[in-house]
Amino acid sequence: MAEPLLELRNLRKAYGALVVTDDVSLAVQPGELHAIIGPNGAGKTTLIHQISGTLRSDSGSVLFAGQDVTSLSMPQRVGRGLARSFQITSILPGFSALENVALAVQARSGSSFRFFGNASQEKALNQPAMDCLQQAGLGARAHIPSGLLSHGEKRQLELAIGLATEPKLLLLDEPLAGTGHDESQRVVETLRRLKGRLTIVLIEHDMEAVFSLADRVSVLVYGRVIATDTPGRIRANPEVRAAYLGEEEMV
Amino acid sequence: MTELADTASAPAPSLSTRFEVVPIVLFAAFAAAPLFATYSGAEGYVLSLLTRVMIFGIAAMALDLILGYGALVSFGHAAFLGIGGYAVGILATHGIEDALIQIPVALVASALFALVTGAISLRTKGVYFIMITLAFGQMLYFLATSLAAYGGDDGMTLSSRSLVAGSRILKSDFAFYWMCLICLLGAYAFSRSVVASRFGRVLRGTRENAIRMEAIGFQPFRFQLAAYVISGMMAGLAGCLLANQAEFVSPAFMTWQRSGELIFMVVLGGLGSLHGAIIGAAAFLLLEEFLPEILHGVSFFLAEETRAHLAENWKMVFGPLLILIVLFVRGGIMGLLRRPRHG
Amino acid sequence: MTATLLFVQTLNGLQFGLILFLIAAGLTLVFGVMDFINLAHGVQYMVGAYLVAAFSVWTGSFGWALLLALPSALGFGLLLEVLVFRHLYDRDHLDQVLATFGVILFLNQAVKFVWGAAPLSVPVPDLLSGSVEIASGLLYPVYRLAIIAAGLIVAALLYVLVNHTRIGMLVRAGASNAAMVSALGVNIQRLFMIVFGFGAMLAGFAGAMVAPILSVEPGMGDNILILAFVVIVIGGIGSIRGAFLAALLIGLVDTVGRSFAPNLLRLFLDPAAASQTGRAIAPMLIYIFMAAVLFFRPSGLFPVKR
Amino acid sequence: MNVTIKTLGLAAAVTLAAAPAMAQEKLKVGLLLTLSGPSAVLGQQARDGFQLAVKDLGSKLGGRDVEVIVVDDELKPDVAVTKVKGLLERDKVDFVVGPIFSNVAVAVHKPIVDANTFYISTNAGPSNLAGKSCSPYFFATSYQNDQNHEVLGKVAQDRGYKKVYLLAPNYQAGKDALAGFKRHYKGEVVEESYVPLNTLDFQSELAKIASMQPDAIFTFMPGGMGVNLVKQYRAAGLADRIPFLSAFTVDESTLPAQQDAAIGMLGGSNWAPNLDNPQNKKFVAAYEAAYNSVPGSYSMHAYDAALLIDSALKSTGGKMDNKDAVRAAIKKADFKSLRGDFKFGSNGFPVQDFYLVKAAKRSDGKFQTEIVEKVFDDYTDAYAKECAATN
Repeated sequence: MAEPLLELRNLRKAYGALVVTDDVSLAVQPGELHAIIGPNGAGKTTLIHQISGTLRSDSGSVLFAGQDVTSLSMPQRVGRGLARSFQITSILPGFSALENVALAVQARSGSSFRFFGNASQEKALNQPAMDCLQQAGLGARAHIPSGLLSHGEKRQLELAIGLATEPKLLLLDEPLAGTGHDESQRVVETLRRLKGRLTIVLIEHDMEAVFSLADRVSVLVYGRVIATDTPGRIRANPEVRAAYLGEEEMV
Repeated sequence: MTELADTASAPAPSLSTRFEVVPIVLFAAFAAAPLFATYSGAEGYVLSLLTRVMIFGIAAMALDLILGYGALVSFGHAAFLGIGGYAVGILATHGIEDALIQIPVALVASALFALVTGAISLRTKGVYFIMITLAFGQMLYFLATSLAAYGGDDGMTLSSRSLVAGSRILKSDFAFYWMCLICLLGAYAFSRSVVASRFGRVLRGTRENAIRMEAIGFQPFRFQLAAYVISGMMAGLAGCLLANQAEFVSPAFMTWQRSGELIFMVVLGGLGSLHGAIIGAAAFLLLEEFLPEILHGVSFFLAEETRAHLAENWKMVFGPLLILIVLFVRGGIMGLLRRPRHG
Repeated sequence: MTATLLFVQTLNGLQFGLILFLIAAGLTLVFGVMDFINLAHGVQYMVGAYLVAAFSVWTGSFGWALLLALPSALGFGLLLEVLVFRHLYDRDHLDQVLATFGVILFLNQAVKFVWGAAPLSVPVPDLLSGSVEIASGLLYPVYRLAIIAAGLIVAALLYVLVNHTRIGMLVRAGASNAAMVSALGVNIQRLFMIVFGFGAMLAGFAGAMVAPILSVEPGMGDNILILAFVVIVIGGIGSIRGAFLAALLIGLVDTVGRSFAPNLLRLFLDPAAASQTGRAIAPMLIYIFMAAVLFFRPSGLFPVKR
Repeated sequence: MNVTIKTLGLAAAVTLAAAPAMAQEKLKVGLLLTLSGPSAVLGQQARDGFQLAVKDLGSKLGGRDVEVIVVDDELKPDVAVTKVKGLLERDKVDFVVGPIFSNVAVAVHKPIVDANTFYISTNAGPSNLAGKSCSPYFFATSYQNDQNHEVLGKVAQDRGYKKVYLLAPNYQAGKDALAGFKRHYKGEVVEESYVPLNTLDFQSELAKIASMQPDAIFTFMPGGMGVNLVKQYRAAGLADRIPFLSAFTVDESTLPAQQDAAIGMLGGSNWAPNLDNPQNKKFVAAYEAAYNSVPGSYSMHAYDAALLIDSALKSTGGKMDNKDAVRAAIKKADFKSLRGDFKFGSNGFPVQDFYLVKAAKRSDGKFQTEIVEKVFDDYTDAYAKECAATN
């Protein structure tokens, strides 16, 4: 097996007596789509925060591309190719969809301490941004102020922004949350197109989507990883079934 | 990021090259004013008043750069007026009267002060940021009042306006007026450029959603700090001009009330619109200057004594006027100007 | 400097701090619960002082004047709430700042219009005039002790009110999550009015209490307003406990620092330089103190969880 | 919007500038005073004093109809500069009278004298205007700032006080005050205590004073600060034990608020409402009748300023065109000053008598300062010799 792109070693985060993630160890292989599932309150979002650097871990370490990034801030991790999206839509509502993405391109290309020249006219930023929007299926909506986009479109926009940071690995925090059926289909299609071209860690509640997309699945229960395996074997795992009992129907 | 971010309604600047009426009319009016001033027969007064408007326009615009585009409410910006003013005053008392030295010194001093206080203040957010900038402003104010060698609380009179490359050209009110107009235009053009630039886009993005900016790889702190320094330097320039306009420098330049007035000018004009800040400064200063007379004028049907009373108590009208503007004119004066176009 | 002097200065700091607390308590609640920046809080302090001055001329007694001034200050606060502030709750902070500044301009001029520009006088009530001897030759005015007592009693009442009553529970909940409180079906409009009126009354009470020792004049609320903001920011916005502690700290830093800073500096500098530096630093002390607190605790001493 | 307002403003400027054409004979006097903020009461006293004089003179100065334009300097020096330029160039005033505060006086000095306009100070007398920066266009009907303090220093020296405690706000005027006091006082200064400007509470200084037990204290605490200090000094029980010498602390502007607390406290002044001469008696009675308050030296100086302008113009036949002639006429000071003896020194400041005064309650229940004794006779300020102007 190749060296993992992302490796978590014994990550832990607690708020007072409440332990949210506990001794989480995980390895994500280059190119795979690795889903993390778990019942509500299992600590999935906290884990994403720890990986992306939004939250400091109490102990344990995060290795990315073979290097320890535990002490780096979020922007520094982004600089190394570790990008994320947010569960609650997090875009710049006053900016057009294109500008949202162009900003992400800008972060990767050249200094942003430039005080002259109209950034919104820079072809070198707008062209790649447009590509990303098209990949995310939003090309036609590029010039709409993003605050006016539909909820599903905002999720697609988040994906496009994530792509524009040219990540090696994309952390997606419930990209389907709150979308309607058609919208969620569109996002799933986009993910399917991206799959294989870059490594993706996906946190998602929609089991149908997870099991159709993921190469491997890790199950988080009460802050601990209880199993990591292929979708088929996870579905058969009795421990996982027990954890989900009464929570929601396994597909 | 600050509590203001989610509600601040400043629109992204129009990035199209659309013909913009307001700034053109505004600057044309400033350019034409000297003619009018001559005609009025009170040119020194009219020029002096309009020069003040332009100087405070620069300061308000400087504040708008971080307040309107960065949601950073600095409640200590008058400190930079003081730094600029004292740079001129202190250098002049030591025989260095040339603006070509004074202004760079003022800019460097403003930048240093902004760098140090900004680096500390930006650790905090929202109201805490407002108050910590106030704290630094107050510290500088009290420092100035204790400078006995430079007049302490009374301040000091400049023996003359600054020289420019050894020439006494600024002695003429007209020349000084043009210099201020050039500074205003320069500051405006520079600010427009900054706002639309890569840097400005990051700043605006940070105002809307700092977490998102971090998630695409920006460190907001560095951009906010740089913006704070730029803004401080612009306000420092305004301070140099203000000292020359009044031919006088004193700690009164940097009271917290003055910082508050700068905020009002920006909000009055309309947040996040650079020429709005200039218009806000103009509206504020001209109201301050003429409201007593306007009140005296419109109350012609009352007894003279009552009219004098009314004019003296003009703040009793100015206060409610501010309240009404806030309640009924969203987005300041620029909001008012923009409204018909939108709909 | 003797220990007695230090003791007296501590009492002074305590007294100043408690007055600040009375003002800051209302400000921090209004800010914390309603997310409303009320610059006009300082003029409510001024109005309290003017009311007690007017009533004491009318009734000839400080006690009666105080009794009349409190409900009047409350009524006045409610009037402002209905006329102006109510329309600003859903606005952003800058709008609130601008509009409440308008209220300051108006009221500062209005009291001058009504009572004249000259400072007014309120005599110290006979019952509380005179001094007690703390140490030989060191007299301390009884009225100041009364202020300390009144401040402590109000602080204790506030503690009970906020921690052990239903309305206090709502206020605390509102400070950390206003949306939740309104989701509970509480009449948020009425809660706001109560908090607002109560805050105005506390500020008015502070103004009334200081009227006999300070001059009652237009603009007397402006500087104290800034100090009250310093207090609530140091304490953590929305935290009564924080406001209490911060008010006492500011009172002590200002009073004790002012009289002992030159002496302390004399340890390092020659006397002339020490007194000069001390003089320059004394007025900056509280701001230095605030900047230092915020440097280490960017959300104040007792941040309210949001 | 901006344009409209500006046009309005300019239109107003034009209209006002055009006004002299219609009424050429009117003499214009600009009163620049602090009329807003906590110190407004001082400006009001000066304004009322000046207007009372104009009324007493039949609404004419030197035989000419007079228009008095009152502007508020807001105690902001840079605002004052703009307002003064308005007075000079828009209103084309013949005299600028005022201001109250020295920082404003220093700021507006240059524009006024640069415009060759006569500038008559009715209160502020900063040392540089009396000394190095004196000008042939500047006159004061008040005093040089240090002089009232010097009165108390002389009194402390003459009474043989060995230890004096000095207390002043931490700003330039405060430092000047203590320097003025020490010009004649040679005894020991046990402490020079400076409090921040706008200090509300002096309890901490009072505690120090009580523990140091000086023979007297000298203080300069203008306005609301003075009210607070006096009330607290009395409440701390110090008033009967340690003499309270002060300047600009206990006067007619603060006594209505200090009331009984101030009785017996000593001050220095060039005048008091009970000064015994006929013109003063008439003035005090008329002022009290018109404004229902006891006049202070602020109104006296302003009243005298009007008398001064009146006398000068009478002497030139109402003409202003020959500035040298006007100056010569002003210098003669040919009017009956409310304070009796009055003449100008070489620097345009008065040479006058100074008194020790004491706060007292009158039989009608009002408070005023009353003369205790004359301390200086025909006293010239300490800076006059630095003045090079041929005044």
